[in-house]
Amino acid sequence: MSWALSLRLMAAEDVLSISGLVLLMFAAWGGDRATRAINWVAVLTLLGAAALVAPTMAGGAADMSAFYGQYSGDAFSAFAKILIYLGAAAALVMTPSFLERMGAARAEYPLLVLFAALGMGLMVSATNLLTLYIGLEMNSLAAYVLASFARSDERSAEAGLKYFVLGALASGILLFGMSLVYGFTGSLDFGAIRTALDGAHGGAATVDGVLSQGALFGIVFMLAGLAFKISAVPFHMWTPDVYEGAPTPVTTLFATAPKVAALGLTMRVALFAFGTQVHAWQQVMIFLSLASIVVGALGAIGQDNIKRLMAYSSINNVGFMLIGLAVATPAGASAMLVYLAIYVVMSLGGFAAVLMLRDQDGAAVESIAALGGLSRSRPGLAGALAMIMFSLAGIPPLFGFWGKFVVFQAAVQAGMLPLATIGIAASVIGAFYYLKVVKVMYFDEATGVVANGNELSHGVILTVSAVVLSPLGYLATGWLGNLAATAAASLFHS
Amino acid sequence: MSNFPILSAMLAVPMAASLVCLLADAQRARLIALGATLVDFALGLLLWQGYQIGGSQWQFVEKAPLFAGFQWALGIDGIALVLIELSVFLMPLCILASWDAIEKRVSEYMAAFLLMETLMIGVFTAQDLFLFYIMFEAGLIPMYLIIGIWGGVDRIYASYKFFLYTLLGSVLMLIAMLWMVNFAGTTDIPTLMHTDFPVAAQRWLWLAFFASFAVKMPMWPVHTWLPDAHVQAPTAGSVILAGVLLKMGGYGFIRFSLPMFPEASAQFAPLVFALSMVAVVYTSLVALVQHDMKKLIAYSSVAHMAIVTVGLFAFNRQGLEGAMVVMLSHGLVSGALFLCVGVIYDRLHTREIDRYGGLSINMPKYALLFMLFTMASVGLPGTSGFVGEFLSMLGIYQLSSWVALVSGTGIILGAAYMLYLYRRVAFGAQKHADAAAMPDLSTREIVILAPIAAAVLWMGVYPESFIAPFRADIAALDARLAQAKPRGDAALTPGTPNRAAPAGEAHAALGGAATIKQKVALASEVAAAGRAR
Amino acid sequence: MNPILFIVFLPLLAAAIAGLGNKALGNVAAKSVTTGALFVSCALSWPIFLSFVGGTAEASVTPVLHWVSSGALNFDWELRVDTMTAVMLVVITSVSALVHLYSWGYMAEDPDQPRFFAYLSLFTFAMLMLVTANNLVQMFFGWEGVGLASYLLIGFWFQRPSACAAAIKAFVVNRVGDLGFMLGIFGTYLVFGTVSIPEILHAAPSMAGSTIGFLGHRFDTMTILCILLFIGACGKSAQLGLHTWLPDAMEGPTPVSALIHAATMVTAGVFMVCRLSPMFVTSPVAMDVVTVVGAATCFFAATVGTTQWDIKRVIAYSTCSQLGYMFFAAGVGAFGASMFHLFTHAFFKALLFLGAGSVIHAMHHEQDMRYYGALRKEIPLTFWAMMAGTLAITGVGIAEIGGFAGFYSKDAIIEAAYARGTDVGHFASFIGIFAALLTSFYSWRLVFLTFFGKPRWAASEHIQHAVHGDHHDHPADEHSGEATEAAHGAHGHDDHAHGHGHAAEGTAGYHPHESPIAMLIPLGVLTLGAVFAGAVFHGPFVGVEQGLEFWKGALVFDEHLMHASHSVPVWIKWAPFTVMLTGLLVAWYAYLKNPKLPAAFVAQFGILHQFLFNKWYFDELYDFLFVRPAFWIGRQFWKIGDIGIIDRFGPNGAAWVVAKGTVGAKRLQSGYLTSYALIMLLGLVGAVSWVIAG
Amino acid sequence: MIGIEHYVVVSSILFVLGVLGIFLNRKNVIVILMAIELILLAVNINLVAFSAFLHDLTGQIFAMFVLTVAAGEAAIGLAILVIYFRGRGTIAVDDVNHMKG
Amino acid sequence: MIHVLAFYLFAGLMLLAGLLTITARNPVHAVLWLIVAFFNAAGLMVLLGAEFVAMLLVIVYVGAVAVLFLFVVMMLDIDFATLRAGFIRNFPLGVLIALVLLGELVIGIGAERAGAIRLGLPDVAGQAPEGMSNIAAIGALLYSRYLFLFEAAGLILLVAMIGAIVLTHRQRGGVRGQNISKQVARRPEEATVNLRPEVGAGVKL
Repeated sequence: MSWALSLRLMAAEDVLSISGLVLLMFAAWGGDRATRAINWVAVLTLLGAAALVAPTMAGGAADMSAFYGQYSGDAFSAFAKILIYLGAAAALVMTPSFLERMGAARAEYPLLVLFAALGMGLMVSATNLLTLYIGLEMNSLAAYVLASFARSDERSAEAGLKYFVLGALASGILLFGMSLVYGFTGSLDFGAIRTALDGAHGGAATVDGVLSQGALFGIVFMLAGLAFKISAVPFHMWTPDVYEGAPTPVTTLFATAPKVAALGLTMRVALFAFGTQVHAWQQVMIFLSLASIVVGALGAIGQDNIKRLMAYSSINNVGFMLIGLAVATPAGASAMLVYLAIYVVMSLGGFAAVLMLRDQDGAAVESIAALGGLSRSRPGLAGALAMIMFSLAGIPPLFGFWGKFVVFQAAVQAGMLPLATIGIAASVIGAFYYLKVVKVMYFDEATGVVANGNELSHGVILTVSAVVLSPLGYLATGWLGNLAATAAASLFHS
Repeated sequence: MSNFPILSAMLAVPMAASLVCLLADAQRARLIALGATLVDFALGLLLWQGYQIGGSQWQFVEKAPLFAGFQWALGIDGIALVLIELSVFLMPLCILASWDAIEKRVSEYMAAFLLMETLMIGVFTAQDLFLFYIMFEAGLIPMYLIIGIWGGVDRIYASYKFFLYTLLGSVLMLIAMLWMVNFAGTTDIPTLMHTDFPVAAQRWLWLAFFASFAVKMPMWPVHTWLPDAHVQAPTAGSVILAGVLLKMGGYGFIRFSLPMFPEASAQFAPLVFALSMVAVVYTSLVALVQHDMKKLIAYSSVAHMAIVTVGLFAFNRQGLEGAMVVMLSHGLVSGALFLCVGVIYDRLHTREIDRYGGLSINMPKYALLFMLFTMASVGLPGTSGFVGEFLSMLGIYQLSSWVALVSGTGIILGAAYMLYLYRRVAFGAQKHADAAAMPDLSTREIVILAPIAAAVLWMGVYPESFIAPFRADIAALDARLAQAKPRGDAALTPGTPNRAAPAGEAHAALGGAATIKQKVALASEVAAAGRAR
Repeated sequence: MNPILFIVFLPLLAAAIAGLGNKALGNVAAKSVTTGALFVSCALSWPIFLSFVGGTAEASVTPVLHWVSSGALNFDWELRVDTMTAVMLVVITSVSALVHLYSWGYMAEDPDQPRFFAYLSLFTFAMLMLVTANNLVQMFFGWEGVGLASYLLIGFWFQRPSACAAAIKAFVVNRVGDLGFMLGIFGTYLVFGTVSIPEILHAAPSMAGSTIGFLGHRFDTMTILCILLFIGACGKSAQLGLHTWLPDAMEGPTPVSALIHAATMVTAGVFMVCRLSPMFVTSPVAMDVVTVVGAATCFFAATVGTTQWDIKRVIAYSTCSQLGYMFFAAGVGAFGASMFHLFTHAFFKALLFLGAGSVIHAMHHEQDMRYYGALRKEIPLTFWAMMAGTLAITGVGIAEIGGFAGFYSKDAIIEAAYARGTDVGHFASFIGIFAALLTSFYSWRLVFLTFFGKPRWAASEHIQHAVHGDHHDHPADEHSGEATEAAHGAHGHDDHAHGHGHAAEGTAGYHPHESPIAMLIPLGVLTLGAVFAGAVFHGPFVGVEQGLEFWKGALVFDEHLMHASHSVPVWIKWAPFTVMLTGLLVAWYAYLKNPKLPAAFVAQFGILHQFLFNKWYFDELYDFLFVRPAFWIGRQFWKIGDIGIIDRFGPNGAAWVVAKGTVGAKRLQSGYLTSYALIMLLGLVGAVSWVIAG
Repeated sequence: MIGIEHYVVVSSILFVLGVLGIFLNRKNVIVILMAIELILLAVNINLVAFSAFLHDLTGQIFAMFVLTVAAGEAAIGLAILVIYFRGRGTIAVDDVNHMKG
Repeated sequence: MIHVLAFYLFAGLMLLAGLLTITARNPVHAVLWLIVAFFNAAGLMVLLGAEFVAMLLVIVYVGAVAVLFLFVVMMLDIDFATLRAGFIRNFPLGVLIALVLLGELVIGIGAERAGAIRLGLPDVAGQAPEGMSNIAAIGALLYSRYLFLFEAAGLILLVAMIGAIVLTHRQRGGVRGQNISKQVARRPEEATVNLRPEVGAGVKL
C-alpha cells in the first residue's frame, strides 16, 4: 500500500478536487462575472478526468485497489466514470445560457457540479461502505443545492426541499442497513463482506449456510436506500417533482451522471459485496424492476410537462436496466452498462432538445402541448427529438433498441423468461407516451409557441446524440459490448 | 456482376434517396422518390433475372460481421425473391399515386415511403434473425408517421392502434428469438431453419412468433387495427400496408414458424384453422355491411389473409404454394383496389360508398379496371386470385374437409360483398351530380393501374413465372415439415375389390369398346356394393 | 394451326378489341368484329361436328400453355376435342353467332353496343373453354368465366336496380354451386391424384366401393365426389334449390337470355355430368340423386311456369324445367339422350327466346303477356317462328313417324327413364310425363295469350309511352334517370287510353311492326333447327349402334338402356303425345275459348295459385334464411363483435386499463412529502417482509 | 447483562420513531429535519454498539463520519428551508405540494 | 447492575425524548427534546466505551447542529398559530406500517433467532491496540488508514458550506453601503458649486 500509487490510481479524483479548490478561489475573487470562464474550465477538467480514466477501461493492472482497499480504479469504475464525467461535462456545457436567462448564474454552480462529479466517481469506485457513504453524500449534498439553485423560483426550492427530505430519509435507511451489515459481517470492506456472506464457505454472517437475519435486513435496507438514488419504484416518488422543479440543466445532470453513479454503485454492492447471496435480493430486484417499468410508463402517460415526462421515462428505463441487475450474471451486468451508456446519450439529447424549446420571449417551454407542429417550424429539432423518443421507446432500428435488446438477451440467457416476457410486454405501454410526443410534434397543428433561435452548444449535443442514436450506433455495438463486458467482469472476481 | 452486392444496393438506394428527399423541395422530392423507386425496381428485375431457379437455396448472399450480436447478413431464396419483386413493383406506383394527392409536407412523405421500402426489402432479405427483427419492427415508424401525418380524420387513434398493437405482438417474438439464439448458438436464419428445437420449447416459441405474425397478418381476433389503419391511411399507405406489410406476417410463418417449429406448428394447426375459419366467415359478413370503401376492402383483406394461413398450415406443397400465390395476388389486388378507391377519393374526398353510384357511365375505363380487380379479389379463374385460393384450399382439403368447406364459403361471401360494393359504386343510377361529373382516369392513373392489371392477369394465366422461383424452397419446406405432418381427415380406404373394374374396363369406358353386358355388369355391381354398405 | 384454336380464341380476341376499343372503336366496327369472329368460329365448328357425326374424327387434345404445377398437381391450358365437345361447339358457336347477329337489330338503339358485344364474345370464349377443358380446373375456369359474362350481361343495364340485383344474385348463387364444384375437384384430386379428366375417368371405376372421410363422417368415395360436383352443376344449371337466379336473370337483354340462359351456359351442368359420366355411373346413389333432383326441378319449374305473366319468365321456367329433363336423363344413365335434349333444346329454346325478344321489341319492351294479344297478324314471321319453337318444346310428333326436335329428345328421355326399370326411373318418367303436360299447357298458353285473342296493349305503360311519341323506346333510355320517369308520370295513363280512341280497341293506336332482318335471319335459322335437328341427329345421339360409334366413349353410352327404351310399353311411347294434346286443349279452352276460366280457377284455388305464382316462395325463403341474416349477422359482428367486444376488451380495454393506471399513478404522486415517505416506507416494509417470508 | 441486542432494539425503536416523525408530521418541515437527525442518531448508536461488541474501532470511525455528514446535511437542509420559506412564506408540510401528478 | 440501570435510564429517556421531539407542537420544544435525546445517546455511548464519539455528539450536535436548528426556528419567525395541528389523514396506516417495521426489526434482528446475536468477525485492522485510550486509538486509525476518507469528508463540509452560502446569501439591492476610499478621495471642489444668480431669476440646478 503506497500512498503515491493510490493517488495515481485516483488521478481523476485528484484532478477534480484540485481543480475544484483552485476554481473556488477564482470564484471568490472573480465573482459571478467569472462564471462562464469557470464553467468552461470545469468542463475541461471533467474532460481531462475522463481522459485520465479512459485507459483503464480496457482492463488495466491486476490490482487496482487503493487506500487499503477502500477505493478501486478498476475497469468497471472507469466505464462508469467516463459516462459520469462526460455526462456532467455535457450538462455543464448546456448550463450558462439557461441560468443567465433566469438571472441565476453563479460561479459556484460549476464548482458544485465538479464536487458532485467527484462524489459520483467515489461512489462507483467504492469498495468500502465508508467510501460509499462519503461519495454518496458528497454527490447528494451538491445535488440538493443544485436542485434548488434557482432560488428565486418557488418550484426549484420545493424540488430541493423534497429531494432533500426524502434523500435524507433514504440516506438514513441506507445507513441503518450499513450499520447492520457492518455488525453482522464485521467489516466495512466489500471483499470481506462478500466472504462473510458466503454461506457455501461458512461465512461469518451465516449459520449453516443460511444468512443471518440481521445481515439479510442490512442487505434489504441498503438496497432500499440505493433504490432511492436510482429512483426505482417505490422509492421513485421524488423524481418527477425534482425533475420538474429543478432548473433544466440540473435536471439534465440528474438524469445522466448521478444515475450512472447510483446504478454503478448499486451494481457493485449487489453483485460484488452481496454477490454471494444473490437469491437474498434477486426477488426484490425483480420487483423493483417490473414495478419501475410499469409505474414509470403509467405515470408518464398522463404528463403534460416534458420534464416530468422525462422523469417518468427515467424511472421506466431504470426498470429495464434493473432487469440486467436482477439476472445477476456477467452478461446481465454488461447489458446494463450498455443500456446505461445509451440511456445517457438519450437523456442528454432529450434534454438538449428541451433546452432548445423557447417561446418568443426566450422563456423556457416545458409544456408538451407547446410542441404542436414543431415538425413544421423546426424540422431538425423535431426530427432529432422524435428519434430520441423512438429510441427511448426501444423501437429498432434506433440505437435505444440495443439497450433493451442486450438486457433481455441477458435475462433470457439466464433463463428468466417470465421476467423478460413481462418486462418487454410492459415496454409497449411505455411506447405510448413517447409516441405521444412524436404525435404532438408531427400530427398536431402548429401552436407557434416555440420560437427560433438555438445555441450552438445545445445544437451540437443534440446532433451528436441523434447521430449516435441513429442506426449508425449499431456500428459501435462491438466495442461498446467489449468494454462493458470487461467492466462487468471486474465486478465478479473476488 | 456476380460479386456486386445487389441486395445491399437495393437497400441503399431508397435509404439514400430518403435522406436526400428530406432536404429537397416538394417537386424535386417527388422526382427523386420516383427515380429511386424505379431504380430499385430495375434492380429488382436484375435480381429476378439473375436468380437461378434450381440453383442453391440461398442466393446473392452477403455477410459482413459489422455488429456484435448479429450480422449484416443478406440473401434470398425464391420466397423472398417474389415478395421483394412485389415490393419494388408496388413502390413506384405508390409514389405516382401520391403525386398530386399529397400536398403537404411532400418531401417528408416521400422520405417516409422510401424508408419504408428499405425496411420492407430488408425484412425479406435479412438472413440474420436480429437483423430481420430490426427491419420488421422498424417499419412501424414510417408507417406510424404516414398514417398519423397524412391520414384522415381519426388518424391519431388509428396510428396509435396500429403501432402499439403490432409492437405488442412482435416484442414477444423478440424474447423467443433471444431464446432460440441462446439455444442454437447462432443467429443465422438458414441454420436455424434446420435446428430441431425441443418440442416442449417449440410450443411457446411458436406462440410467441404467432403473437407477432398473427397481428401482422392480421388474423381474427387481432385484426381490428387493420380496418382503422386502412381507412385512415393515405391511399399509398393503404397500398403498402395491404400490399406488403401484411405479407410480412405470412412470410414470417413460412420462414420461421413452420420450418423452425414444425411439431408445434402441427399441434397448433387446429388453432390456426379455427381462427382462420372464423375470420373468413366473420370478416366477410362484416365486410358486407360496410359503408366505407376502404373499410370494406380492409375487412376483405382479413378474410383473404385467413386463406393464406389456412394454406400455410395445410402441410403440403399445394397449400404452401397456394398461400404464397395468395399473398402475391392479394398484394397486387388489394393494392389495386385501394388505388381504385384513391382515384375516386381524390375527386370527391369521401369514402362513403353511398356518395357514389353509376360511375360506369362517366368513368368507363375506371369501371373496367375496378371490375377486373374486383373479380381478381373474388378469385375468378384467370386472375391471380384464383390460382392461390384454389391451391390453398386444395391443399387444406387434404388435411381437413371442414376447413376447406368453411373457408370455401369465403368465395361465396367474397363475391357477395365485392359485387355489392361494385354495384353501389359503379352500377346503379348517377344519384349525385358531383359524382357524375367526375372525369375518367387520367393518364397517370392508367399508368398506375394498368401494370397491376397486367400482372394480375399474368399471374392468373401463367402463374408458373411466379411459382417457379420458390418451388424448390417450398419443396424443401415441405420435406422439413414431413416429420410433423398431421394426418388428413379423408383417410381414403379401398372398398371391396371390384373385379369388374380392371384397367381395361375403365379404359373401355373412355374408348367406347366395351360391350353392353360389361357395362350392365359394372353398373349392377356398383349398385350392389352400394346397397351392401 | 389447329382450327380449334381459332374457334376458341377468336371470340376472346374480338371481345378484347370491342371491349377495350369501346366507344373509340365505334358501334359498327365493334359489332362487325365480334359477329365476324363468331361466324368464323361457327364455320370452323360445324366441320368438326360433322366429321364426328360421320365417324371420321378422333378425340384430340391441343395443348396451349402450361398453367399450374404444384407438387403432384399439374394442369395446363389445353383444348380437348371429342364428340361431346364437338356437339357443344356447334351449339355454342351457332347460337352465339346467331345471337350476335340478332343483337344488331335488337340492340340497335342502345348506346353501349360495343360493351354488349364484347360481353357476348367473352361469354362465348368462356363457354368454349369450358367445353374444351381437358382438366377439371380449366372446366372450372370456363365455368366461372361464363358466370362472369352472365353477371355482366344480366347487369348490362346497370342503372336498373333490379338488373344489378339480379346480376349479383346470379353470381352469388352460382358461387354456392361453385363451392361444391371446387370441393369436388379437391376431393377428386385427393382421391385420384390428378385433375385431368381422362385420367380421372380412367381411374374412377377402381375407386368404386371405397370410402372416404368428409366433414367428420365416412361416405362412399365416388358418391361424395359426384354429389359435390353435381352441386356445382345444380348451380350453373339452375336446379331446384339453386334455381332462383335464373328467372331473375331475365333482367338481361333478351338475346342474352337466349344465348346464356337457354341454349348454352345453363346446360353446362348437364355437360359436366355427361362429361364425367364414367364417374357418376360408379355411384348409384349419386345417379339417383341426379335423377331425383332433375325430376323435381322439372316438375317444380313447370308448375311455376303455368302461372307467370312475364313472357320471358315463362320461358325461363320452361328452361329450368327442360334442364330437369336433361338431368334425370343423365341420372338414369341415358347420357346420350341427355346430350341430345341439350342439343335440340338449344335450338328451340334459343328460338323461343329470340322470338320472345322479337315480340318484346315489337311491343316496346312490354313483357307482360296480359298486355299482348292478337299479335299473330302484326308480326307474322315472329309468330311462325314461335310456333315452330312451341311445337318443338311441347314435343309434337308421332311415334315411329317423326316430329319436331323436342319430340325426339324428350321421348327418348322419358322412355329411357322408364326403361331403367328402377323405382327412381319410373318415378322420373312419370314426372317427365306430367311435366310434359304442364309444358304443353304453359307453352300454348304463351302462344295464345300473345298471338291470339284480342289486343290488350292499351293498358301497358310501355305502349302508352311509345305512342306518345316520346321515342325513348329502348331499354337503354329507360334507365336514363328520373327525368324520363317524371315525364312519363306527368302524362298520366288514362289520358292516352281515351286520346287514341280512334284506333282498334285495346291497341291504344299502336301498331307493332315486324323486327328488322338482322333479327329475322336468326329466327329463321333456328326455326330450321327446331324443326329438323331432332329428326336429323337422333341417330347419332341416341341410336343404338350409331350412338356407340358417335360418342366413342366421350360419355357412357348405355346401349342396353337404349335398346330397352325402344321396347317400352306403348302407353309410355304415346303418353307424351297425349299429354301434349291435353295441355294444348286446356290452354285453348282457358285462354281462347273461355278466358274467364283462369280467373275463376285462381279464385277457387287462390292459395295454390299464390304458391305457384310466387315460385314456391323460394326467394322469400332464401331472403329470410340467408340474405337478411347475413346482413344482420354482419352488422352484429361489426357493431357488437368488433367494436363491442374485440375492440372494447382488446385494444380499447387495454387502453382503458392503462388510463386508469395512469390516473392511479398520478394520484399516488400526490405532491405531499409525507405520502412520498409513506410509500417509501411501504416499499421497505414490503421488501423486508418478503425476504423474511422467503 | 446488557447485550448487543438491547442496543439494536433501542436503535431500531429510535429509527422507527424518526421515520414516523417524517410522515406523521404535517405541521412543520423543520421537525422533519429533526426526525432525520433522530434516524442518524439511531444509526450512530448501532454503529457504536457494534463497534464495541466487535472490539473494532471502525464502527466508531464510521459514526464520526456520520456525524460530520449529518452536520453538513443539516446546514444544507436548513438553507433550503430558508429559501423555501422566503419564497412561500410558510414551511407547513402540507403546503409543499405545488408539483404533483 | 449500575450498568444495566444506566442503560435503561438512558435508553428510556432517549426514546421518550425522541417521541416528544416528533410530537411536540412547538418546534422550539422539539429542538430542546432533541437535545435531550442526544445527551442520553451520548450517555449510552459512554456506557459502550466510546467516549470520543460521545463527546463529539454533545459538542458537535448539541453545540452546533441543535443550536443551528434553534437559530433557524427563531429566524424564520414562524407564526405558530397558523400551523395546523394534528396528524395527517393516513395516520393509522402510517403507524401500522411503522409498527410492522419495528416488529420485524426487533423480532428479526434483536431477539428472535436463538438468543444472543451472532456478530461477524471484526477486521484485524480496526482493533484498538492494547492499552491505548479510545481517543488515541481512533486518532491513530483515522489519520492513517482512513486519512483519504477524512480528507474527502472535509470536501463534503466544503460542499455543504458552499451550498449553504450560495443558497442563502443575498446581495441586497437598494442598500447603500459605505465606500470609504471614495469618501476619502473626495475633494471640496467636487463637492460644492458656487453660483451667482441674478436677483429674481432664481437658482437653476
